[in-house]
Amino acid sequence: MDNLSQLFVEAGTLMLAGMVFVFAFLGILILFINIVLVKLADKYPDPIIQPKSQRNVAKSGNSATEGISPAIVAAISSAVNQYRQKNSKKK
Amino acid sequence: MDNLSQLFVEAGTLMLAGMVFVFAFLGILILFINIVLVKLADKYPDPIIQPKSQRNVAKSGNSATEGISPAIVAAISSAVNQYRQKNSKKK
Amino acid sequence: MDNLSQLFVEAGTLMLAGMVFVFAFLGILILFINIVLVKLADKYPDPIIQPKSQRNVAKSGNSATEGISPAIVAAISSAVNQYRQKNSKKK
Amino acid sequence: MESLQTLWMSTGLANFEFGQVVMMLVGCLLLFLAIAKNFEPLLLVPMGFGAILTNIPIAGFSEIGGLLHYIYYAGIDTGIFPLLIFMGVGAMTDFGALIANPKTLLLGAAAQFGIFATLFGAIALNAIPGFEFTLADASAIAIIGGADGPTAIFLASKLAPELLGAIAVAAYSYMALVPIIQPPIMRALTNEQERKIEMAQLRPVTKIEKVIFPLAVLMMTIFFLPAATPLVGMFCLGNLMRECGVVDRLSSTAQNELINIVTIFLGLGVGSKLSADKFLNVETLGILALGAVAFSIGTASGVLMAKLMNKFSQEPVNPLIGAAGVSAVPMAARVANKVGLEANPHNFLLMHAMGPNVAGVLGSAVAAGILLALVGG
Amino acid sequence: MESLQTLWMSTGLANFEFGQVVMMLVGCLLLFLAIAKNFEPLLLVPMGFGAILTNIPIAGFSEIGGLLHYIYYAGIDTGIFPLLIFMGVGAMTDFGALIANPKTLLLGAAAQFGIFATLFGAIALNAIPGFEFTLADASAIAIIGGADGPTAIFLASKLAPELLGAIAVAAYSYMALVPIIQPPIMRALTNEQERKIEMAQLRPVTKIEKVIFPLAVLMMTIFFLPAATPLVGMFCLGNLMRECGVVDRLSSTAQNELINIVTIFLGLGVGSKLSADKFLNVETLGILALGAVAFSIGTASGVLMAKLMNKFSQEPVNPLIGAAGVSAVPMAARVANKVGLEANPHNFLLMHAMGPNVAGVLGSAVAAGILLALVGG
Amino acid sequence: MESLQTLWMSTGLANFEFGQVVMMLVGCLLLFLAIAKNFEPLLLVPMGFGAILTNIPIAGFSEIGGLLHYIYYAGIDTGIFPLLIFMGVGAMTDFGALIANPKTLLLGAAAQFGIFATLFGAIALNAIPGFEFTLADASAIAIIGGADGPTAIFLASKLAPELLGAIAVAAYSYMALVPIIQPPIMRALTNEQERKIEMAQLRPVTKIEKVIFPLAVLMMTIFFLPAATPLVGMFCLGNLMRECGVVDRLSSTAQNELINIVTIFLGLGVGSKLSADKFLNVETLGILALGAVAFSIGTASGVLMAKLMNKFSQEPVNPLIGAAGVSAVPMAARVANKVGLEANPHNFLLMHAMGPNVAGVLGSAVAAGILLALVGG
Ligand code: NA
Ligand code: NA
Ligand code: NA
Repeated sequence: MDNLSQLFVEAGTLMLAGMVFVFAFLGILILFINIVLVKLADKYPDPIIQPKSQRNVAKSGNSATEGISPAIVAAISSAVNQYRQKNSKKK
Repeated sequence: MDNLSQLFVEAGTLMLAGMVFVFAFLGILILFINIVLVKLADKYPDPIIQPKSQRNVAKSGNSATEGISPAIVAAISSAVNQYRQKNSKKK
Repeated sequence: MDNLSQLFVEAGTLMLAGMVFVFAFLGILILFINIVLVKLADKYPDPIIQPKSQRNVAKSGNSATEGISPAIVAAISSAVNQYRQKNSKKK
Repeated sequence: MESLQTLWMSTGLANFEFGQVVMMLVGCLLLFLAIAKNFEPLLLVPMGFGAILTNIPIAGFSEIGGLLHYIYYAGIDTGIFPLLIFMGVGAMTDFGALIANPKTLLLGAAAQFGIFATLFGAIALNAIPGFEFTLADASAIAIIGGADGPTAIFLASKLAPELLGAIAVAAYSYMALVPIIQPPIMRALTNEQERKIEMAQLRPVTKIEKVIFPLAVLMMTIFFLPAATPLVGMFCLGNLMRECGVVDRLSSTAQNELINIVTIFLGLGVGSKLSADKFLNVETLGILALGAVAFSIGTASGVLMAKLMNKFSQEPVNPLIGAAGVSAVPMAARVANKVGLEANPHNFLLMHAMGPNVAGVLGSAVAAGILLALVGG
Repeated sequence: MESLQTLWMSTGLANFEFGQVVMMLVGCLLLFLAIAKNFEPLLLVPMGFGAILTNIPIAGFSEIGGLLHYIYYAGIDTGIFPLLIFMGVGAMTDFGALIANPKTLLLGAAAQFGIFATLFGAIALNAIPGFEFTLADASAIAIIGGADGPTAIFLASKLAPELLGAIAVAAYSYMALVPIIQPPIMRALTNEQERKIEMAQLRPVTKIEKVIFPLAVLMMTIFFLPAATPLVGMFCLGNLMRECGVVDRLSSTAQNELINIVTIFLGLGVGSKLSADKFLNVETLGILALGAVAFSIGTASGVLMAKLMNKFSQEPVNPLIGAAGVSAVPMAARVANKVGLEANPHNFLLMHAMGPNVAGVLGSAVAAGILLALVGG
Repeated sequence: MESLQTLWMSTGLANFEFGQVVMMLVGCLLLFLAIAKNFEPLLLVPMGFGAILTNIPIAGFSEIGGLLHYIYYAGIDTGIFPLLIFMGVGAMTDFGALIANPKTLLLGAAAQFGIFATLFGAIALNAIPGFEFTLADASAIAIIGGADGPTAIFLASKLAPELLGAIAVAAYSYMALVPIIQPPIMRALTNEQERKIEMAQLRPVTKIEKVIFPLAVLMMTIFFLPAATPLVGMFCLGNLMRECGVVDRLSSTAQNELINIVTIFLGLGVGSKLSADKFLNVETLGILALGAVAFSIGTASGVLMAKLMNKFSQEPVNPLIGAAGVSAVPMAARVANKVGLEANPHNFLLMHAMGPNVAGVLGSAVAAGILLALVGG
């Protein structure tokens, strides 16, 4: 049972040290964001006219997003063209 | 030549055992399908109004099928929108 | 310093042998192209009516190009159809 | 006839042991939960399947020369697969909500109390005869409270490989159960008024902040906790690839094809640890119980921390978002949003809950590093 | 001058052996068949290329430290590559037609007679001086009749690795030749009237059937033939991922990027076994001859079984679909469809032929398991 | 307290060595160049990150059991990763412009003088105390002049692994600097009149030429320089898969997912060689200086060769396209186009410069083979 109580002490120390460390670590990160990142954001703002929709698509985390664009665009243009031609014929 | 005839016997046994086993195995599978799966199909039918076209596409075994949809949809909507705008200007 | 001068000799030989070899190698390749490939091209010309646009897309070296086509096409047709329907309703 | 005898002796029926049958049923249960109940299917489908395969008599999937043996030793024993998954998760993570509201990091920190309290609880279980968890075992079990699959698998493979199967089962099961475990605790610890609190809109975050953030996290980890750098480093590499904007094709591969391939192998490899001798014992029951405790304590401490913050902060903080601090991205954030909507149909907490949610991922990676440094040494 | 001498001694021209030249020509022939004749190009292009690379003097592609050496020992000797391919094939396979018409499983069973008859034939070849096939060799050769590339490579790598190159060449060549080999046999064994038979439309198959089916196949394999579980298990894992509907991203990766990557490596690795000493001998001629026999017998027994079924079945069975039982998915099913259309332009047999076609995949995996269990032990 | 002491001793702060700090700054510099300056980001992002990870105290990324250790020894020490990259590059390369105007191969040959002159220069540096380059070291350094990343990494891993980090840094940095290094040299060696030269339109190239070309290159390499067949062979395999038209799914995977996955690992693995003891020495300075010399000489000899060709050729040759012979595909071709447009706004040299550009890839692979054969033996 002595062994168990020693384990308890170790577990307790670990709990204490662990929580203190986690809070300290993430706390410093808060300071870093509030002090450094905010200043950086002021100093280097995002360019105002950015290709927004494009960017959003690229960020969607979607599988083929980035790679396809040109192919999609090509495919779409051709599809739309075909549709336009078909349509114009009908009219 | 004794060795060869022994091999022949072994090969013959193997042929016999193999074909019996294959037929038995796939035969049991027939029974399983006819008895168990058919009952399961009755008990848990597919929901009637399922997003059919969607599902079919997802099953087509095609490379990018699943992953892209959102990106494609986004790209298409924007392409169609652009086309619509261009068109409306022309008119 | 003797060692260094020996290294110099080796490096010089390497330089000479290397450049001669590179020129010889790529030179033979020129001959091969001018003699063999050109003849092959005459003998086996590309079929005239090839599905050009299709082929070009497939060659664009783009990520999803090949795999998607059917899915894209399906998605586009459905999108264009929807757009057409929506449009026709509006009219 | 000899051939028939050989054939019979080479059937599974002639060689089954009871434990193998039970473990196959466990594998089937995991498949059922994944497919019919949508329990973290991306990992549980290959894992349940791996559990079935590894328990097939004669086939030797997990013996030298077997497929699962290669997968386990090449990818999990080395830690490579969980680290690659973590890189992919990093490439899928958007730290925007966290950077916009950095004090939510405290919520992610508080929720880690689920880990350390469970560590204590696992040691306490040793008082019951039949349990003999070492400190390393207890640490590997406690990390279930981190609600983060790859972190749990990575730590368990280092500290207690023989418990890996049970720990992974518990971690992924409870992650899937987050929508059931969390709401009662959240409601019990908050009143209607608190759940109705609306939060200020988040400021926009610039690109440079998002690029510097993963590097800053890595630097801090290097300075203070190098033992966590494999996990945090690969996570930050993925996030940097996502945000830097110049390697989009690498980022896309990391969060799609690469993570998919590795997920299949990781699931199979973890499943291969679900053998009867390692799973069918009282310790597994203890692990399952401790896992539930860990999730509950983590949820509760996140909510309580949020209540505390709400008292001292100028801007109002809805305590519900504290529950998202356990990570289980993005499920826990969605749960917070849903419980919030019940109290106030115009209150969308999802973006606010994403802050503590991704903070929880960092928090449990840090906690894993502490356990590795202090126990794993 | 010494340098020039060294340079000359490091050219291929100064080091060629006759066998290497011949094997490079074999590699070029494979490339020609793949590119100009469309012979199973996905495997034959990397395989033909691998054959060229492995026979380059001095370069040492297949010696320790060489690229092909690593590929072969990491992926083929271990069985990992064929198993991953099989998982991808499983993810590409739709068992709907089979479940809708389960008695077509008997056609897939009958066609395996091509395997076992060839096994007998390979032993018979030993009567000719120069041939000394062991039972293991004969089994590995016979599996060519299964018309299933990954199965053949897997079995050959276990039972007769030194014949792997010739067996893979024969298997893929004959699979590509299915449209040429099968029709005459099909026409010889059926009359016009039989070829015109129209079959009843297949019933729709529900999702739950498709999900349970791979699991049932796996369970039966576990019960009766654990030796086949590597092949059948990975195949069923792929199929389960496809059908369960909750891991579509894993299924998509398994049947696209992962199978593509592995196919490149598998082809190179198999090609590395096409060295002069292992390929340029009378045994290769025997293997090529036996392979043709195996395909023919398999086709014939499938057709004859279908004729038998047509006699006893209430619903009519077109005997042509029996030929699809050899697998070679989906080529053999298309051949059945085409020959059927010649006799009756309104008779579309494709869907009906898919049943025996995928049954043939299961059948030859089972046959491979039997051979592993009885011979490989 | 003991625990606190342990905790402190397990921080990075307590264990940093000066060299590690400097190397981390080097890693950060590489990330900065990649992200902010767009210096070959696909490789420099993972490489800079790898440089940071490998220098973390205690973490042991590059020691036995560490992630980077596995990556380096599995993928770079064996040569597998650069060869797979090269296969992908082959699948991305269009030899059309080269086949249409084959004499541009001479430009690709001339530019390799940058390699061999630098080899001489590296030996000359030995006259300065502190430098002790062996012939193998000098060869590995000289290949920087090839302006081809995978070739440089492959050769360095075989001839001078301890210099791999510095060589890769130099190679990729100068490749990124091509738009800055080349134009002054190009302008200095040509006059306005020469830069204005318009070139005849290229003839169309048929499919069969494109299919036969990679096979012909491989055959020539087999005949004359088997030591170059790993590089040239994998390159030609990729190109054949691209052009043959029957394995498009393999080609697509080779140039997308596979190359992306391998690029991440290659970058990390190369970065792991950026340790203080191997990088922070005078030799690295020498390598950086020699690399700049190599690029400059290569550019100059390409331009001069083009001037020579223009004198003797019937069709006019714009000397600017000679600079593209160093490879650095497609950057160098774009630079040639841009400098040409400055002199003549209607003169589009891009397609004409692609010929020497891809010829430069072949040329440096051949040069690497020569160095392997004569020095590596
Ligand atoms: Na967490
Ligand atoms: Na078959
Ligand atoms: Na070059």
